[in-house]
Amino acid sequence: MANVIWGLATSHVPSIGAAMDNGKTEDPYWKPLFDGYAPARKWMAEHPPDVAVIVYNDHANAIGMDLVPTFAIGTADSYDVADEGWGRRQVPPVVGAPQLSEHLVRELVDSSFDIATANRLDVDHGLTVPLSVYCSEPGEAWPCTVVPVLVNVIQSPQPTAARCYEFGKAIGQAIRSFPQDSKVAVFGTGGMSHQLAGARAGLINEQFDRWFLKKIENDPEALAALTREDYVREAGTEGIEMIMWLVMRGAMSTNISRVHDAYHVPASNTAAALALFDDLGDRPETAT
Amino acid sequence: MANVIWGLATSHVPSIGAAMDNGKTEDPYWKPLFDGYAPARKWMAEHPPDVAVIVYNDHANAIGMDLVPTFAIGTADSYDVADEGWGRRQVPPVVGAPQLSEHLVRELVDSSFDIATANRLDVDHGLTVPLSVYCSEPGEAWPCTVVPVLVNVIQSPQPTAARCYEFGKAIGQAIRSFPQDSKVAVFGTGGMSHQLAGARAGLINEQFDRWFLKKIENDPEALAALTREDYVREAGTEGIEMIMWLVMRGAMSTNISRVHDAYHVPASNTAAALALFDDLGDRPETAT
Amino acid sequence: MKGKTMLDTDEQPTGSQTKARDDYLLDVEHTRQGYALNQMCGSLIRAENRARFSENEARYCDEFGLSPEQKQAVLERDWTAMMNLGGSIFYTFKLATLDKKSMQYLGGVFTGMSTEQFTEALRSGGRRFG
Amino acid sequence: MKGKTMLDTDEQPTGSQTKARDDYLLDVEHTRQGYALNQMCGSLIRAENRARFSENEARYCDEFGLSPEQKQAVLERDWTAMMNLGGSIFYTFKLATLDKKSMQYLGGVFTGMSTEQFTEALRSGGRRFG
Ligand SMILES: [Fe+3]
Ligand SMILES: [Fe+3]
Repeated sequence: MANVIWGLATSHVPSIGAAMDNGKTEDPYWKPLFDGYAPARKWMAEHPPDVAVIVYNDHANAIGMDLVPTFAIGTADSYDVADEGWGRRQVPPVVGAPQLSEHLVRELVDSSFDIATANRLDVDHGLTVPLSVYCSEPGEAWPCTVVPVLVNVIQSPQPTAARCYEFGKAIGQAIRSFPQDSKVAVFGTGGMSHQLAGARAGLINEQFDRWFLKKIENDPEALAALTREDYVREAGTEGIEMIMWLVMRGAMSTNISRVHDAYHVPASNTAAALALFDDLGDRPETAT
Repeated sequence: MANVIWGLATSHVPSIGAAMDNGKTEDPYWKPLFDGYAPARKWMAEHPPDVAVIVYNDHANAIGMDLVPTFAIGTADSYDVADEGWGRRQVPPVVGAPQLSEHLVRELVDSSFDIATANRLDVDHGLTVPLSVYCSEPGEAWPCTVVPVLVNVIQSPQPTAARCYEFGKAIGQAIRSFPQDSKVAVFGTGGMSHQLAGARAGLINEQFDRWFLKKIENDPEALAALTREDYVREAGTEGIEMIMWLVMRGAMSTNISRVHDAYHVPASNTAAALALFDDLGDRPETAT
Repeated sequence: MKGKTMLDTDEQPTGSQTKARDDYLLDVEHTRQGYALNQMCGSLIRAENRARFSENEARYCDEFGLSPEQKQAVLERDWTAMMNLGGSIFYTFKLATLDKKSMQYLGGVFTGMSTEQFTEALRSGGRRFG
Repeated sequence: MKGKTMLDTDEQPTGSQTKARDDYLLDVEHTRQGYALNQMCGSLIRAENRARFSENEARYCDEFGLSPEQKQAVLERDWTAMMNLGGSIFYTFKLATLDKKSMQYLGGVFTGMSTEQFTEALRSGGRRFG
């Protein structure tokens, strides 16, 4: 049976990818951020998953305005890296895990989640930057296959935080019922507080971010109880993408432990963070 | 406040539209079908809605295979008539009801329906044939505005019949909470039994169809309890689109009365039916 | 007449009549396998694409990345093979329409009947199973 | 320095600094109003479209059916007007990228700061509200 082995919450800011792609991780601007990643990266490298389920949003690159799904799951054999208007990131193409995708689609539809299937999908920075956060030097190929899970965080009404958390729980259950022996990592991406447009552009709310970083571990219900208006007010019009962390958290068991976290301002116009959790769910240690 | 005034279940076979468009409704092949429509049409003409919420599926005309949503709602000002590969039907363009669309989207997302928004949509025979069943001679313009509601019935897993019924209930609730004074008709389209491909092509199951036609009025729960395998086995691989009738039925109140129905085999490769229900929900007569 | 007889006796179609599977369910795996084939067929709703397809069918198939088997099925109009290779009837029907073939014609192909037999089977109440 | 000062005093931006609304929520109505504008901007992820846009911006806008106000906002690079006319920052940023403008530049435009002031505001911990 498949198993969620860890969950990673991470910002997916394009410039974090660009800093890695252009060898700037030792620059004074970027060094503190990447230094913060180091312990998490070391631990993840020691616990490699077979598949990564990456919860993210597209940014006007693969999903246009014609048809905007609330939740979508990629079901393809492979996913090209999107050209977002400034050339493709020079990273390997993303290899899919279509059997797990299909299993998730069937289980989730049968659990009353009205998901769209993305049978063709170019993946943008929302997915590839988190992959780089996990593995900075993939060489010819990423070290795991991927199931992309897309959440609409751009067009209002976004799904509620509560629905995202429920969606995550259903994903976790579906993963654990997948008959293949697979180690699965779940990525919740985006955030933290930021706002790109309007008079409040440049908004950062460290207090809210640190509270969120704390609560995501053992009180996700408190985060699921916030309205979309709460998220926009506190975390900014784009900070609402933190609801995607709740999908990751929902997919994990109740028995998790924090491996590492890091918080840094700024990455471009964004508060960037990382939080890594070990899933102890079905291991002997749970019987304490 | 808005109000569901009636619900129409009807097949949406392209050739039914073609028969009307080409003046063949008096031909021996088609006459029995259109004769069966007559009493319903007369009643509907006497009870014109302001808006029609039309539950249907696209047939490879506006929704491709790249992104297949389970449920989608059209939110545009207007919808062009699709060219399905044999020229556009010579019927008026469909005028949207974007304020009702937006209200439905918000209410449904907040009720944990993960709908996609279709901000641009060419509507195919699945929507225009039912409009013609309601109004055979629209002249320059259809007599009502339209909210298209799309259901994936083509790619498996389709939403369960139970989820469709729940979706309908949520749509009905959302319509009744719309602050404008609007008379709304709800169309459930597709069916009845038919199968286009495979060794069972040409399948018709009149016994199942007549049972379904009876149950849809006062025992929709029995229909909602069937699995997608039940639908495919009994009604054929394409007959499963009858689950869209349950969306219509869910949107109506528990207090409905049958105005008329008709059943005819064949319309092309399909068992064609119509069932019209008056919604007595919030009228004085309900207090009997 | 043969179709009519079968209906009268309520017989299931046999392997001798058709190579088609009983049912084709377009599940997610089927969608993935049939992706190129269905995209190609779906593109034929545009007149300019129909013209380009008709000009050189093989080249058009190659543009859409059809597998050799899918391409052969298209070129030979092997409708059952298309279904076996991931085709969806709503997509392959666009190709049939270009050929001026009806859904009744396809029904005949899938069931081992002539178009007339198949049409008559429907007019006689459709084919019953189970 | 102005941006820094504002941060230190925790002041809200005032009308004198910017014409932008506090927040732009891309709701369904906004999507409908901004549809042509956003589709046009979104198309610029393709190199051939960028070339065609640069050749004749007005004509390219007309091809996408922009309203006169949207077209004027694009031609004048009035980033706040684009937002007021239904723009989504993820789409209009494609146009900014073509102009080699950064998100920090846009942040400055929306808040009445120079790019340097805005960037410095972020480096100093970001702008605080409420
Ligand atoms: Fe993002
Ligand atoms: Fe249909």
